[in-house]
Amino acid sequence: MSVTEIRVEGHLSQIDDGWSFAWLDQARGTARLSRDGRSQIVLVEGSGTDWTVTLGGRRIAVTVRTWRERVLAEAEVAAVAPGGPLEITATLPGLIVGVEVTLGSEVRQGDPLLSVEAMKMQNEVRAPRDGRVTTIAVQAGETVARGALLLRLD
Amino acid sequence: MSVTEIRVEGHLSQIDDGWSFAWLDQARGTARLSRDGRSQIVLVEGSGTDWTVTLGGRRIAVTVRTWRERVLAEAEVAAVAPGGPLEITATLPGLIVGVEVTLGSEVRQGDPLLSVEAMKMQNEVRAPRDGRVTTIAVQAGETVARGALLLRLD
Amino acid sequence: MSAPFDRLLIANRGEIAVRIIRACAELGIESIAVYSDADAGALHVQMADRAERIGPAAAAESYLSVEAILAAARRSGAEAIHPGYGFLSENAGFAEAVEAAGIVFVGPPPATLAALGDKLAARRTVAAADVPIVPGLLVPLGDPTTVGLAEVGFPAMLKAAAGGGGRGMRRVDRPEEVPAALAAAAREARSAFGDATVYAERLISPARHVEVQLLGDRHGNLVCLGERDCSVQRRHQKLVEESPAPAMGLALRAAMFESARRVAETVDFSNAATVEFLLDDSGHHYFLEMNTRLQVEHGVTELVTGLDLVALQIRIAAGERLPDGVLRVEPRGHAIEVRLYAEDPYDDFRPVAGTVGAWQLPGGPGVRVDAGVTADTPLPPEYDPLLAKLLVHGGDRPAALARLRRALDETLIGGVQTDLGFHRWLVDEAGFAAGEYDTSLVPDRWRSGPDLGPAETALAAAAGAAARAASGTAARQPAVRYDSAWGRLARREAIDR
Amino acid sequence: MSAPFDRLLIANRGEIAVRIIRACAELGIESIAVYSDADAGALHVQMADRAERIGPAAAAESYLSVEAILAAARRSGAEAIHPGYGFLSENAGFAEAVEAAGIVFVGPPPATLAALGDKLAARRTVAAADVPIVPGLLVPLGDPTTVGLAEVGFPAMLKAAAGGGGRGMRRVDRPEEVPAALAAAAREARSAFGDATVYAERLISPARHVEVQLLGDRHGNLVCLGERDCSVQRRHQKLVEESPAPAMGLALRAAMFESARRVAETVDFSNAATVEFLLDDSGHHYFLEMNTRLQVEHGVTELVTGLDLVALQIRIAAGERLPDGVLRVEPRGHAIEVRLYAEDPYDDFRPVAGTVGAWQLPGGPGVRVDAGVTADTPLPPEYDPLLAKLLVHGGDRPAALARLRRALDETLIGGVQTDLGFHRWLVDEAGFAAGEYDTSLVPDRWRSGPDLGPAETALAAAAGAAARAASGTAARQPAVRYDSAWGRLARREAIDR
Repeated sequence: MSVTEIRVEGHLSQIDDGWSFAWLDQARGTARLSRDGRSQIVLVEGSGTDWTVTLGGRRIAVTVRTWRERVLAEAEVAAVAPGGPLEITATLPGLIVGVEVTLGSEVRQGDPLLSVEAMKMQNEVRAPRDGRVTTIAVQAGETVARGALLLRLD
Repeated sequence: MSVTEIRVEGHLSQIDDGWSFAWLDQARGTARLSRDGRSQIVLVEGSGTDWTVTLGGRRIAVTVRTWRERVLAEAEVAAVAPGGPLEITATLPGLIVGVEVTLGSEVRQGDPLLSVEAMKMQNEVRAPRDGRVTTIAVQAGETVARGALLLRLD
Repeated sequence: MSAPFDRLLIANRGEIAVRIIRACAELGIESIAVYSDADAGALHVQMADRAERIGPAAAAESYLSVEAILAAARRSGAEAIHPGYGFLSENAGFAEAVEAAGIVFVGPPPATLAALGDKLAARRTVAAADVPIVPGLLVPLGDPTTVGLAEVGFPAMLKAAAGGGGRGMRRVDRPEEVPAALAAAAREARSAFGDATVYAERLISPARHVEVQLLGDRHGNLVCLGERDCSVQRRHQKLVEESPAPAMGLALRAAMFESARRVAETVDFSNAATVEFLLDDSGHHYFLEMNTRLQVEHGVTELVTGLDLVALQIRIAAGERLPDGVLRVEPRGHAIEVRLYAEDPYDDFRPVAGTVGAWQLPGGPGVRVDAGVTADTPLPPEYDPLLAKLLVHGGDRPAALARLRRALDETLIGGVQTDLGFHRWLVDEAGFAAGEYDTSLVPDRWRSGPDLGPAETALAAAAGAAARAASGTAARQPAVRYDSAWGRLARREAIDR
Repeated sequence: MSAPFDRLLIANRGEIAVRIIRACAELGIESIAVYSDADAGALHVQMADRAERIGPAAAAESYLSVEAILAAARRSGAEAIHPGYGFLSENAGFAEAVEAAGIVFVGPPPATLAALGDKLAARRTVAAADVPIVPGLLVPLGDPTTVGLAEVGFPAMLKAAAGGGGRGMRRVDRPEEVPAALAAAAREARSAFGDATVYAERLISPARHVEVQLLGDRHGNLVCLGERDCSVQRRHQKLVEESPAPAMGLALRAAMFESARRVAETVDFSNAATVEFLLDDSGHHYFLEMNTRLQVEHGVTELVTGLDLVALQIRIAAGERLPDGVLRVEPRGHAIEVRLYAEDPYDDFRPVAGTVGAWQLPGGPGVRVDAGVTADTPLPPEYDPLLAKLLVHGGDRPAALARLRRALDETLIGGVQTDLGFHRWLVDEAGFAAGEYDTSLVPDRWRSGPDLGPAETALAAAAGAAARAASGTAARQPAVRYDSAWGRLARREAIDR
């Protein structure tokens, strides 16, 4: 399974190298997590995209989404958003590596708008709904912070 | 499920009235067995006909078979037995309530031979294989011990 | 030795019911549990020899129903009733009804419960016996309030006369806060205890909360089994207790023990009780109240004395004398208890509902766990969220603390948020580790706990991602290894075993 | 107090490895576990801070491999090695190799291990120090055997000079049995210890097996931490231990302690060791051997003294002095240990293989469990089948016995046959309950245990039948009720919760 986005308590996170994980009692969520010959017992409960990791007695919400699940979740948010102009913002901090549309283009839901390299992965930002590009706020080679405006659809 | 035969460590047994049973952790076999408001935790491991009940640290083999399973198991034993004369013995102590065959009858596998009432249940003893009745050792109204010779097939 | 009773009913639930069931088993007494509909599958019901249903989930109709409990006792032929703590344990009317039914009440005499249940009357009696009380009123706070409160001074604590457990209490810092605080305290007191009487004490701050354990038989023997420091509190309710109290001099200890004995002598005392004091920073102690029942934290005293307080309570109730070994016992080592609650310490210790998942307890030397739940136990929202008490015993306070840290690290509780993380923080908190703390520790030093650190975040991310990758795999089968940073493929490989 | 070492490697497995890991955690020492391929998922590997693989399942290539363990110690940077018991714990060559590698060996000096490892040499040394030894030979049993054995008399015990753990032992009742028994003992001794030397002792019968715990630092302090009765044995191996030993007079105890000290003074002793004696029915004691390591049953002494023997071993190895509190400790109460083995007590205590299923341990006051396994742990056939030790502490022997009974009743172990049922029988066995027993208890009074009784049969039948009827149902959902006798339909109904 290719994991594209991990959020810990809602904040984007990344995984360091070299972790090894094995269930001890999967039904109750106990597992052994090791790195560099050191291991610890952790409690991991949940399924699908939503997990709760208990560390030192603290329950920590972890969301694990594939690219597809993330797009679907974002599309869902966009779908329920009211009509009118829509701002596309950066969901991760990253480097703009490509802009696929020009000012005034008509796009369909799912069309690629931009390519962003973040956390060593190149991600495509796709149109969450049909619309017309009314603003392009970035250009290739530019670094953007999380939440930065990328472009607007009408 | 209708249970017809229970053996504890190979010996026929019966169940007293009024037991109540509920799993606590079925995966690991812990359960609560109650009667008359008193309950105790027991460990019951197994599946199908073969169970191990642990009481006070002692593992006890319990076989729980339906009528059908018992007949099949006995037929299986008979099937692997070598040819020649076959002795039919009482598998439970009981009362002979009927003899369905006469000396010299030719019977087919599965034909009823005798009716025995045991543990408040009336059970039919059926022919484990084809054959001719060469001995009838009991008559209706007679009480027999476990293992007693009932009849012989040739 | 023959059993003190044949059958004993436990008018309680949770860990304390389990504790009493264990004492009964060791004494050769048949134990009768009671349960509400919410508790039919509870651990105390599983462990008792018999169990009697006493009503629906609401405590008022089950664990607080004198009639239901007496009916269960009659049905089961119980010769004695142990009330545990909370619920009806300090209810003089219940104790009277039990004795009127010809059943032994395991606790002090009903009149003693009545005398000490009225905290305001107890203040007057105790003050008359020359025991220092927290400065303040000896009469209810009336109208106008300013007359009484001028003497008390500010800041002050308003307290319910019938109170206990931190309910019906309000801090007031300025005269203008009094009317609203008084109304709130009275309202809470009426709702919790059916009695709106409120009085006022001066706020002692900083203060340590230290209590003395008493045990007396019906033959005039009284023994003081040492003290417990209970200053780690949230909402005026205890989270951690230890004995001996850190940094308490011999003179102060002797003075407190003498005060505790004098308090007991103001009433017809037998069985177990605890005298609670506040200690100010000049080493003065002030009587707070006397609890006429077993405390939650009695195990701390059991660890340092080697005694079984519950067994002794039952023997005393059966009329036995306290043996010499009990009257002359000397404490040994240091014991600490932490209460494991289904509460969110990162959100103001808000109680949480749910079902316990994984339940792995610590073991090995010097560790004791008194639990009321196990894996997969649902937590009924009607009752106190105490899951278990984790107690440790060590040669001295540093050894006990090290053992507590180790035991907390071995404990895994799934399904619900607990206060385990608070306790783990506490062990390494500089003031607590040094024994220098008072009742301000939780509000001032913990507040809502530290933020999630980068190491925990990284670990949580790795565990969550790996769990998802391994969620289709059977337990103990393959391990998932991340050889690459976030975003790459997770490979599965057999672990070398 | 600063940690005695930064990193310590545990050259053992199972419960004793877990015990030492816990001591390290409490001392602030990083623990390094070692494991064979059969133990990659074992509890001690999970609990340690780090783990190093040392070889395949066969003990000779892993836990008994000096090279593999030293390599693991070097890789992990261990400053000290604790050998536990068994395996290499009394191997002088190993201790020497450890010290030669610049690593601290947690135990007596290598020369002391060597001196006491030869049981025959130890008999000579100890006899010379005026300590009573079991009457018998001081030289190997040679050919012709009749010369030596005539002095010893019959019945006699043939024993391996390099022996321990009941191996290489044979009882001989008549001269004509000697040649075969000697051959068998020598063969077993060669196979187990690589040394076929056998000697003979008079058989003391009836005999109690009582041992004295010693602890000494490297500064000349030696303390005797009381005795343990270990007479409940099968195959000359212990099943149950208790302290104090029942019905032992003050004079005998003092004489044994004096003998134990004298034994220790024959060598350069430090760290922990145990001097084993036989007691005959006239109150005489006879030196058997001195074990220069932690005993399985050390927890019994920890419970009555309140000390942490493993922590003290590590501190002594780091050169610390025994504090006054240890040198002057007085035992309190009574402690009993029962060993939970994967063995079938109904079939001559035959070890059994398999995987642990359910694993429910007792809790509450006065109960300690040191476990090496947990639910779902596979039991490698290569090693000792000890699963856990259940220890109890009570105010006196009857209280400890009652607690043990209660704790055993709370224990549930699935998947494999254990000796739990033997221990449960033992608690109520009249002689054991009265403290009147000796090494003949298991062979004479238990044999292969009582037959299955009618109540157990009925319960097993009901549980089996009900389990089958309920085997399709989800846990905690419906209950199955038998309202009728055997043969009728089992009805399923919701339980009232």
